[in-house]
Amino acid sequence: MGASVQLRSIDMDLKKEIERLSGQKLDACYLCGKCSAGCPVAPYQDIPPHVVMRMAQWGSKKVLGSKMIWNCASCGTCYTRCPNNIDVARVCGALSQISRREGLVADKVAATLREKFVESVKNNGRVHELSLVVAMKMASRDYLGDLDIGIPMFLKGKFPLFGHKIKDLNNFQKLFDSKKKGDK
Amino acid sequence: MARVGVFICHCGANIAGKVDVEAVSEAAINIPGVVYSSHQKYSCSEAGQKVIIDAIKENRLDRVVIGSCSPKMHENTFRKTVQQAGLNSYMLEIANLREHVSWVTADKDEATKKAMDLVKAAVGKVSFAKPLTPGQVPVEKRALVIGGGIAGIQAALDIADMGYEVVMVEREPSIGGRMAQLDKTFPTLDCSACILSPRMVDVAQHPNIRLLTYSEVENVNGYVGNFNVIIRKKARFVDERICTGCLECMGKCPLKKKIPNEFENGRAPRGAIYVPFAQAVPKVPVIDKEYCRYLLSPDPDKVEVKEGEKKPKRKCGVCAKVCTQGAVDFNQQDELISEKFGAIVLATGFNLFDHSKYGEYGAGKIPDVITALDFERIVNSSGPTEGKIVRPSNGEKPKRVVFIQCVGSRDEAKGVPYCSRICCMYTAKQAILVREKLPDAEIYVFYMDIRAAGKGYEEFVLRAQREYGANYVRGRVSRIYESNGHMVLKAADTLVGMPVEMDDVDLVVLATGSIAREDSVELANTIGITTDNHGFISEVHPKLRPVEVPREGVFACGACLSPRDIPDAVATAGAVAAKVGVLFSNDILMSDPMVAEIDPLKCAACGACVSVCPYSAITMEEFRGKKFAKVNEAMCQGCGTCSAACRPGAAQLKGQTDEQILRSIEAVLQW
Amino acid sequence: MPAYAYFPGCSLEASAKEFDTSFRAVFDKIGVGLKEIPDWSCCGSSQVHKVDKDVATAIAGRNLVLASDIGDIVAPCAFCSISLKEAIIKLEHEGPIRSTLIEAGLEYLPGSVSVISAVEATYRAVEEGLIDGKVQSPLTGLKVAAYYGCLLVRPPKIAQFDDPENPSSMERIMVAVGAAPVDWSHKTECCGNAYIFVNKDMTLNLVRDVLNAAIEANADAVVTACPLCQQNLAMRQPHMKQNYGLKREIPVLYFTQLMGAAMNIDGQQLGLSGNIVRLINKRQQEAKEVG
Amino acid sequence: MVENPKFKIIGFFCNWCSYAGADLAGNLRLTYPADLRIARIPCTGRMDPLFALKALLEGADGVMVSG
Amino acid sequence: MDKLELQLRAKAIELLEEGEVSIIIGWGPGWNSTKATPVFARDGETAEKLIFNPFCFNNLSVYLPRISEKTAIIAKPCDAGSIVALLAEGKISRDNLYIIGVACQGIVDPVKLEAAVGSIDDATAACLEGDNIVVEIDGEAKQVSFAEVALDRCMSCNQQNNVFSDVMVGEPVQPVVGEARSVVPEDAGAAWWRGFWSKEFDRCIRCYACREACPACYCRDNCAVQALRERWTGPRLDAQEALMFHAQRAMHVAGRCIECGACERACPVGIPLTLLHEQVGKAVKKLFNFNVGEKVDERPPLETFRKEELESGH
Repeated sequence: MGASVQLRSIDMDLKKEIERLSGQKLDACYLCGKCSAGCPVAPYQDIPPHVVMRMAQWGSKKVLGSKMIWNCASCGTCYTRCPNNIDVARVCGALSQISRREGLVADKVAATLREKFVESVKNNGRVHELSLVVAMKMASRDYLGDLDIGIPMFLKGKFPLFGHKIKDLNNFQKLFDSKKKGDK
Repeated sequence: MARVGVFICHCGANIAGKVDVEAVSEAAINIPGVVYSSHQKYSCSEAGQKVIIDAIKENRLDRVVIGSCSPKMHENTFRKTVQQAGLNSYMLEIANLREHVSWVTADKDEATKKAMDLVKAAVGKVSFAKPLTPGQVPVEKRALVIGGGIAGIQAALDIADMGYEVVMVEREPSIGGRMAQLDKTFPTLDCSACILSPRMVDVAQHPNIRLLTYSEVENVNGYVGNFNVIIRKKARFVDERICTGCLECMGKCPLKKKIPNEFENGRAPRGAIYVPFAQAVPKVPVIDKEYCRYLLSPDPDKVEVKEGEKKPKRKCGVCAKVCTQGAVDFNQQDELISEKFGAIVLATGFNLFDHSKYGEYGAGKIPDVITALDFERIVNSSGPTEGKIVRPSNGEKPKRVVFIQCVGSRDEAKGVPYCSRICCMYTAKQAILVREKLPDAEIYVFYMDIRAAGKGYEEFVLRAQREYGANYVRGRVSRIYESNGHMVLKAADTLVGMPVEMDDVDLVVLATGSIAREDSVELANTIGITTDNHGFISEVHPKLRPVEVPREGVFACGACLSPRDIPDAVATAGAVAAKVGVLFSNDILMSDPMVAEIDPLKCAACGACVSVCPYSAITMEEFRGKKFAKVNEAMCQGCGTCSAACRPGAAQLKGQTDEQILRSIEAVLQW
Repeated sequence: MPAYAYFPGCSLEASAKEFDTSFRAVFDKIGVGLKEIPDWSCCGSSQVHKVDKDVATAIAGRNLVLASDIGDIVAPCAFCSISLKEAIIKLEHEGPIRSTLIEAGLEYLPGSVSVISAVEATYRAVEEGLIDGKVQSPLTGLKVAAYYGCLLVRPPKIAQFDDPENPSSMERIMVAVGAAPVDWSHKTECCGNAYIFVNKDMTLNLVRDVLNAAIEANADAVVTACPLCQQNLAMRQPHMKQNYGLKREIPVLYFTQLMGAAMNIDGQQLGLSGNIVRLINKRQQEAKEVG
Repeated sequence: MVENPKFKIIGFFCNWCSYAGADLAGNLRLTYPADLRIARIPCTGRMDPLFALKALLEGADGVMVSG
Repeated sequence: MDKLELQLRAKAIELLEEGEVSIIIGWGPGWNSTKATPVFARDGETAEKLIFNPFCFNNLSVYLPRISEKTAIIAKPCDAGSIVALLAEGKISRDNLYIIGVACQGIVDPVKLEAAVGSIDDATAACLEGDNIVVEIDGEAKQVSFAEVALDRCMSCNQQNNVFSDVMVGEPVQPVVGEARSVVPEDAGAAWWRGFWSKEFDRCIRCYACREACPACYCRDNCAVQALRERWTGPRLDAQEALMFHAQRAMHVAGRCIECGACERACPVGIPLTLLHEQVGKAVKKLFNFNVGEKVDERPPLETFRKEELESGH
């Protein structure tokens, strides 16, 4: 039903953007599948890493709607074993950035985690695990799951109620502007 | 004053279409030294050449510039032309108006201007040219073949059959090389030993071939037609002239089951005195001095003996005792042999990638993960398991056999970037051999691409899949680990686009790629030639001169050039023999006259040229107390590095002198 | 006394407190100083680098600059150490990011500081003989499965420590305190870390595989050096036994906790439960009986 | 493309690689600015750095050595 | 009489008398006391003229390639560096050479001295007294601190007592401490240098005195600048031809020049040639990590061929 991918033209802009954000050369990949073979999360995804790579080579927008790009655990297995020295995790990272920008996020929970995490870092200088956990519970609507674990941890003092804010927060937040510089 | 004639070629429309040849020709007459200028349709045609010859004669020209195509095309043609007109053939310079001007420039005016500049440069250069004459070198019609694998064997036999003497040097105790280690060959499934052994025997029995096994080349000096080579014949401790090859000694060696046999890839033992395999040529054992108890025990004559103590006796020596011929000679020493050759043939073969670099495949430590070469020995009826395919860990028959291709090959991260060319085929062959010996086994082949471009190759791979039931899965395996006495494989089937896992695997065979011999760079340095960045011998031109290397008189064949299979190795060996034959058909060689010369009167004896010469062609001489450098013209390759290094300008490359180059620079910029 | 600049990281402040306390206690015992980097901030790992790798490098760089007065950094959390290591490599070449740092009052000088993980620091201490004589009750008979997870030794170009496929440094440390490391298959498999919120089923499957491999290898306990691994592997075992085919429950500890036990450091400081202490004693007793 | 002022660049090209490469550029009909005048030298080893200086002093706008 | 000079003469006479060498090369008094001059002693009488003081600025190693008999040479650290370089090139033979080393606390720069005390050609006496140079001109003793008038190069020298030699005569010394006065601005770029040299070389009269004073320039009559066929330089007397000549010399001594400054002191029009050679020297040091005059068994980097170079391509 019109689902075939048009191969006539490769979206060079998207491809270049992925290469810029990830620092990886997409055409170095010859699709041997070793990344997919070793990837711990691939069996639970919609498409495996080498298909992500292939779609990225086309500059296919379809890849932006994939779950895989959000669920990469950044464990480095693919990069360690890749015969062509490609850091596939970086490619997934770049794709998820673009996917968020384009509003094509396939895994909202993963995106929320990322957002909350960065928010926590930016506001405090460090991550406050408890507020992160609470935010995630809200996002995943799994309010009661893992309470058996959470409560004892809380009681042991492992989840301090208030996060530690670093002193030099002002200067720290300046670092978040580094990107604009890099772009210039 | 020079009398230069300029001839501008239209090359049909090739040059004239972009360059205003008339204008160039007219302008040329104003260049200092030019007394004649014309243009013509096709200078290289017979008519065109006649115009040149006539013009030279009529105008008493002593130098010629031809503005035409690249000198790489017609320099030789035109050299002959000017020679016919009575000039020295080196009084010619070509301005490259086609490849460097008309074909690469968009604008007509600019092309014309550029063409004029190039003509000026050529006039500048040729104005200071001097007549050159080639030197003469006699040819020693004997060939050295380094390496006794199938390529070396073929080359040696072919050269010897032409009637020339051949010395074959092999560093192992027997010739045979890698091919001797193989069980069957693809795609015909011939027994490798059955087709190789007769060739080995031919080498041993050929009246024109002298075989030096257990020997290595130490040093190569000289030049084409006249190489001086020093060969180290390692002490064998068995006299080849006396030994009858009964091998009685081998059976009695107390270490006979103790030392891993290299021929069996370490999967079967040998003794300290051994022949590597049954069909070895020569069938004369060697004693391995790293292990032999006699040779390792201290020499009684050299041990200080305290008073009252008995002199120690040397240990063992059983082999010498059982030898009825008295062929064992523990006092043998390495022997240095110096020989002259006219040509050198390299056939040093290849090595296999060491898969211990693949930590994800167990780094070589999982016993049931073996290499394809291990498999060849295991499946061979004279191998360590007498041809029974078994798991090395427990000796049981494997039920599930997995082949993994591209181990080390096409892997820039841990191995080599190139394709090893033979693995697809030998893997298919090994899959077939598994099916023949183990009808019930499951066979899987993990591959990336099947490269089966050869006569009958594709059909062979398809047979492995269709008739022999090898299951081909497209994807690279990521990890192998042991679990419950078997192995688990993590892979992907890229064609269905999902990860796959396979457990209860009994045997994994890795198609390890071909790599250069570990000492290939060292050998290349010894011979004074180059290797590529993987250690394979570089050829002069990969397409047009595929078996010649950049040192004249040296040739290479087989897998020392790049990974290749047996037919290609044999074909290149034949090609080398033909090249050697061409060389030896000359009694005397004409050498290129564009070599360096050193003016002894100008030489400051600083030695810079001696030091920079890449071909060791310059030496320091002394005459009546004055030192000066001297070029061996036969060794000089005409690179001109000495000329660039020489401060007083004593070293000059003929045909490319400082004067010529400076004048051509000036001509472009000032004239 | 040699001293490191200590970078605890967010987890060690909270959920992985016992890693923090046990690591400090062990290093105190072996006489290696740890000076906490003043006002340290997030290392930039895990999520930040996926959003913007330049920002991640910049905020990691902040910590590098703060530490450069103290000395080389030891960062126990695997995420932190890899993130800081990567920043060092990147900052060499990233002039613009260095300028951003300068604008925030931080000047990074390439080559001024290096980063190692807790395992590396401990491994060095073991190799240098610093723990000699400190092991008062060796963990004889205790079979441990050393679990490295992903980022401790990977990617090799950044981690630059141990073998990425078959590391052995933690085993070496365990031998030094008398325990018996087992050879097992899953020491560098990923545990699914933070994805417990995102895809719980996936993470639990990965955890199950790792733990079952350790159990199959007959280990008494799994030792880790990463806060996320430890939590992930330890926390949901009863649930996994019921629903995911986990063969049995198995303790998951920080390697420093076991080291501390061997050095007779107070159990409170190590955060070791009574069950573990009893298990250690039991194995020591058995070993004694065997002889 | 910006209008290019005309330069004279003297190229010293190794006979075996770059000179042949420039021939190949011709065979492929690749066009490039006409500023370059290539001199064929037998090997970049022949390249005395003073040739470059000489060319610049004689008025060349640039020198290219390739091998 | 200076103790060092007495020892020098004694050693020289001893070597001559014992027949160890047939000639001694050293410094003797010049036509006025601010100038020393080379002395070639074949007998004790001439050897009695030998001196050593901060006015001995010639690099005597320049004579070695021209002498084939057994020679002793008095060498300060710069000269010894040149000797090592010549040995490395195999231009002179160690067997024929006996090196008498002297420690050197610095050499007087005649240009600076003249600027400080006036016309030194009219000096009637000159010597080093403590930390000062005292020059007598027109009966008036003028005094200037040694550090003020020493060669720039001597300020950064750390080889005062490290002399490649067979024997050292005299005591170790302390180096002169002062500041070099470079005319080169710190941010000197190509444009600055171009302007600087075209001004300087405009004065060059192509007398080749720089070449004659240089120990690395031993090609003598075969020097490339005189080659009629090649014509590296044209006959014009202008900055461009002079630049070609000096650049050619700089290239020829690249990686071989010890930067002793003999060329500059020999220059009758005062072109600061040391600057040129320092610039080239820096590049060689950086590219090849090579220090001139350090090893007798290592050829200069610009005239060595390494197999790696062959392997990296054509």
